[in-house]
Amino acid sequence: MTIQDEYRKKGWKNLPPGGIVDRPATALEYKTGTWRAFRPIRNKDKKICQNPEACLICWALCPDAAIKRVEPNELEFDMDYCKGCGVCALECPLKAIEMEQEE
Amino acid sequence: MADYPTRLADLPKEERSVSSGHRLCTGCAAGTIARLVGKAVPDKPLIWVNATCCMEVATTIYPFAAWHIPWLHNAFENTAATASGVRAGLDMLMKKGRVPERDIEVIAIGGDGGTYDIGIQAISGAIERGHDFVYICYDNEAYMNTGIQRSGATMHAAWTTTSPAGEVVLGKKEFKKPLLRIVAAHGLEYCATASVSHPLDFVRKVKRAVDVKGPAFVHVIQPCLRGWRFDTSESFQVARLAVESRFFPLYEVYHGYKYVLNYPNPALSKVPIEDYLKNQGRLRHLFRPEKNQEIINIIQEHVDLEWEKLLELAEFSEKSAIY
Amino acid sequence: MSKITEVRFHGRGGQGVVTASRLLADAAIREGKFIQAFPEFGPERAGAPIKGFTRISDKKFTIKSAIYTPDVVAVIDPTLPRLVPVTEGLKEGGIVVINTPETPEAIKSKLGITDTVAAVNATNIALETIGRPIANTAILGAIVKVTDLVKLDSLIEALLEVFKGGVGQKNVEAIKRSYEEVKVA
Amino acid sequence: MAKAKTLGMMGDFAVAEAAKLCNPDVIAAYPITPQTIIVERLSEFVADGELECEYICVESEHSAMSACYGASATGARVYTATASQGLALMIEIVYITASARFPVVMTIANRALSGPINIHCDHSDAMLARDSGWIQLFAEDCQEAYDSTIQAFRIAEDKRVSLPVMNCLDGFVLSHSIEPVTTLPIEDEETLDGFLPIRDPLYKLDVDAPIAQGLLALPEFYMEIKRGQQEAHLKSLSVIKEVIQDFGDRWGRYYPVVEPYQMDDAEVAVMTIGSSTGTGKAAVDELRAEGKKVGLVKLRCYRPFPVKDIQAALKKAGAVGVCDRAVSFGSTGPVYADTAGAMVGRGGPLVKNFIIGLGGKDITIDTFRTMYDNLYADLAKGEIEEPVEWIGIRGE
Repeated sequence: MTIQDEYRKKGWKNLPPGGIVDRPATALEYKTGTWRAFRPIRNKDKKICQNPEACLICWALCPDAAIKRVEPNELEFDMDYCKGCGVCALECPLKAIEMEQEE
Repeated sequence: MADYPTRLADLPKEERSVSSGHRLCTGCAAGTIARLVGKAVPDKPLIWVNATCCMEVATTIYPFAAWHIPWLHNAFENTAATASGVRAGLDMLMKKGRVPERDIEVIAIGGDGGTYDIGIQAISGAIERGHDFVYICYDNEAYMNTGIQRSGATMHAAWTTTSPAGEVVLGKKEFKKPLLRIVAAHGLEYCATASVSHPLDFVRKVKRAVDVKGPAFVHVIQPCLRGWRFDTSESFQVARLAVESRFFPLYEVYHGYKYVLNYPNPALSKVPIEDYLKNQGRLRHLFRPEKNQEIINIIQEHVDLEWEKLLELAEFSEKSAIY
Repeated sequence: MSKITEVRFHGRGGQGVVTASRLLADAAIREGKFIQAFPEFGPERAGAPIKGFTRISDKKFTIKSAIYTPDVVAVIDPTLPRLVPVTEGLKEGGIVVINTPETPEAIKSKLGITDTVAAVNATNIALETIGRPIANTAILGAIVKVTDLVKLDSLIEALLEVFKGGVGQKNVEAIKRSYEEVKVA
Repeated sequence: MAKAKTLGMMGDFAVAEAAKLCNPDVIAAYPITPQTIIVERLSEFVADGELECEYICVESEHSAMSACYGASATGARVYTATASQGLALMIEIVYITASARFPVVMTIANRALSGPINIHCDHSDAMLARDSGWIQLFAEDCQEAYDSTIQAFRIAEDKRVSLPVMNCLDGFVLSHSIEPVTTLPIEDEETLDGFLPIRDPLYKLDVDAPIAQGLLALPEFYMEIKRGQQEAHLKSLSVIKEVIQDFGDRWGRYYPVVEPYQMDDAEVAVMTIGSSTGTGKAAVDELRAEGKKVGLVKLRCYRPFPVKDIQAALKKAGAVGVCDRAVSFGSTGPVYADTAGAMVGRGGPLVKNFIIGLGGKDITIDTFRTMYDNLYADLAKGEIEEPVEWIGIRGE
C-alpha cells in the first residue's frame, strides 16, 4: 500500500494538518521506471567500463539517481526509477553504455 | 581555501536532497542540479525553500514528496523572502535555546521566471538585508512549468509560446537579461554562474556559496529538452556548448566587484554560436527553410561583445588590489 | 461643564497641536480621569491648519466620533481665526483660549463673539522661556487656569514625562507664566 | 516583573506594547499608514534591547507575509502588522499561510482600500481577507486592541487551532487616538504567568524529522485538505471562548465573541463591529434616557462567524440593522451577508444593512439616531423596504 492509498484511506478528517506530508522521500514509492521506452545497458558485450569510481559521470549526471555506486567499485542501474533518457549513454566517455528498446 | 571536491568520487554516495521517484521530464537536468546541491555540502543539514517551478511541482505531487530533507514551498515570487523568514526563525530559536545550536543551511531555489522576473524584488531585498542563505537559480530560459512562455532569461530570437517565430516577428525580440551582474551589483560576497555540464565546478560553487556567512547566489544554466526542443539525452551536451560558445560563460564575482573567469578558457578558439543554436528546435526558424545568417550574426556579435566585457572585467579585477 | 469636556485645539502642522492635546489628556489620566486625545486625521503637512482634540470625563465614556461642539477651543496660532472658523460649534458657556498679544476684549470684538475669551501671549512667553516661538505647551497653562479640567501639577508632571531635563524645566516655566498672565473677559 | 499601569496610549502604541510582552521570535513588517507607529515602537524596543527578536525590515508587504510564513514554519513565534494596500499586496500569502496552519499574529490598522486612495478607517481591507482562513477579531477600543493582541497569540498557537489570527483596530480612530490602557501585571514574563506558554508547534521544519509543506495537490486530494482546514477554523471558536474566559478570570476584562448591549427588551437594534461600537453604546444610552427601547450587539469575532451566538443575541429584537464599514460591490456589506445567512428562515427579526463610515466618514451619535429611526419605520411597516442603506452621505 503506497502513501497514496494510505492518505486516500484516511479521508479528509485524518490527513496530516496543513497539507503536509509528514515523512521524507515518499516519492520513492512512485516507480518512474514505468516511463522507460529505452533501457541503458552497460558493458553489454565487453567490460569497457572497469573502474567506474575513477569517472562516475553517468552516476553524477543521472537526473533520477537511478545509477547506484556499489561497493567496492561497481555500478548498478536501478530500473525502478530509470526513465530511459539516455544521458548516461551519451555522456559516457568510453561509450560503455548503449540504449536498447524496452521489450 | 576550503577543500573542494576534485573528483566526482569525492561526492557522497547517498542522496541527500532530492530522491528518486520525482516526475521531472525524462532527461531533465534540474533533477541533477537538485542532487548535486545536496552532495555539495555533505556535512551540513539543509532546509530547502523552493519557488513554484518545474522542480517544485514535479518533485512534490501530494502525497509523494521526493525530498530527504525539510522542504518548504510558499509561492512563486517570494522564495527569497520566505527563506529570510526561515533563517530568522532558526537564528532566534537557537539564540533563545529553544532548538539546539546547529549549522543549518537554508537553500532557496527557483527557476528563471521566478528569479529574473517575478521574484527579483524579493531577492534584492533579501540580499540587501544580508540574510545567511544561498539562492540558486536554475535557468531553462522560459516559464517551462506553465508550458514554455517567454521570460527575461529567454535568449534573443528564441521561439516560445509567447514569443513565437511568426511571419513578421522571429521569436523573442529582446536579449537575455544580465541577471548575475544585477545580483552582483548588490555587492554580496559571492555569486557565480555555473552549468550542468560542469558538475564539479557547480558543486564547488555551491559549497563556496554555502560557506559564505550571508547571502550568496549561484546561477546555473539548465537547457530544457521540452522547451528548447532537443533529445532527452542532450541536456548536458547543449549546456556544454552554451559554455564553450561563450554564450553562457562560467565566472565568479566576489563582493560584486572582482570577476574571476572559470570557463571557457579564453585561449581556446571560439566555438561558433551556430554550433550551439543549430540542434535546438526552438531556433529551427534560423535554419529552415533557409539559414537566417543575419540573425545568427546578431546573436554572435552580442555574445562576442558580452565576452569582451567579461574579459575586461576579469582582467581589471586581476590587477585591482581591492580584493 | 458637561459630563464629558471636549477641547479642540487649532494650529498649524509642526506647531505641536497634537502634542498639546496629548499632554492635556496625560495630565487628566494622572488624576484618574477618563480621556481621549486624537488629531484631526489627515496627511498633516507642516504649515497647514490642523486640529487636535481632547475629551476628559470623570466617568468612563465610549464615544469615538470627532468633536463638533467643544466646551473649550484653544487657538495656538493667532493667524488662524482669519482662515478657520475656530469658534464653530462652541457650546453655550464655552470658552476660547487664544494665543495672542491682544486683549480678550479686542479678540471678542474681532471675532464678533460673546463667549468668554482667555487671551495670553504664549508665543512671547515661549520665546522668553523656551527660546523658540512654540506656544503649544505655554497655552496649556492658560487652559488649566481658566477651566477646572486638570490641576497645574498634573500638567507639569505629564510634561516632564515628555520633555526631560533643561527643556522640560523651560516648558514648565512657560506653562506657569501663561497660567499667571492669562487674562479673561 | 511588570506591574499594571494605566497610561494614555494610542492604539498602535498599545498594540506594540502588547506584542512586546508576548516575546515574538520574528517580526517581519513593512510600514504603512496608519500601522506605522506599531512598527516604529517595535523597532525602538529591539534597538533598546527591550525585545529580543529578529526584526526583518522587508522590502514589501508581500515579502512581510512570506517571511512570516517561513519563520512560522520553523516553530518560531511570529508577528507582523499592516493595513489597506499592504494587506491587499500580501493577500496571496495570507491565504497560503492559513492553509499551512502556520500561526502568525497580524495587526491590521483598518484603512480603506484604494480607489480613491484614502488613509482613513473602514473595514474594506480586513473584509478582503474574510475568506482567507484567518481568524479575525475586531477591537472596540485601545484597551481591547492591547488585550486582544495577547489573546491572539494564545489562540493562534493553541494546537487545537494552529491558525493565523488577524487583530483589527480601526485606523486613526483607535490606532492614533490616545485612550487609557491598563497594562498586564505579569510575574513570569516568559509565559505571561502561564497564560501564553512558549510555542509548541503542530509541526515544523526539523532537519532530524523532515516533512514537506507546499506540495501540489491534484483534484484527488485538494478538497479533502481544504475540508480539514475548514474544520480547524470552525473548531477554533470554542478555543477562542476558552481563551476569552481565561483572560477575563485572570485580569478582569472579558471580550465575548458577541456582546449584547441593552438587548433584553430592545425593540430595534444595530450590530456594530470595531470602534463604532463605542459611539453606538453612547447613542443607546441617550435614546434609552429618552425612553426608546433600543439595543446594540457588538460583533468582536468575525471569523469564525459565531452563528449561534448571533442568533441568540438578535432573536428577540423586532428589527436589526447590521452596520458594515465595507461593501461588496454589486451586493451588500459583508457582515450583513453573513448575518442574514445566519438569521434566515428562523422567524427572527427583520434584518437590514447599513453602510456607514467608509473611508473615515465620521460615525456620530446622529448616525445612530438616523439608523434607529429607520429601523422603527421598518418595524412599523413590518417589512424591510430598503435592505441596504448608506448612512451619512450627501444627496439622495
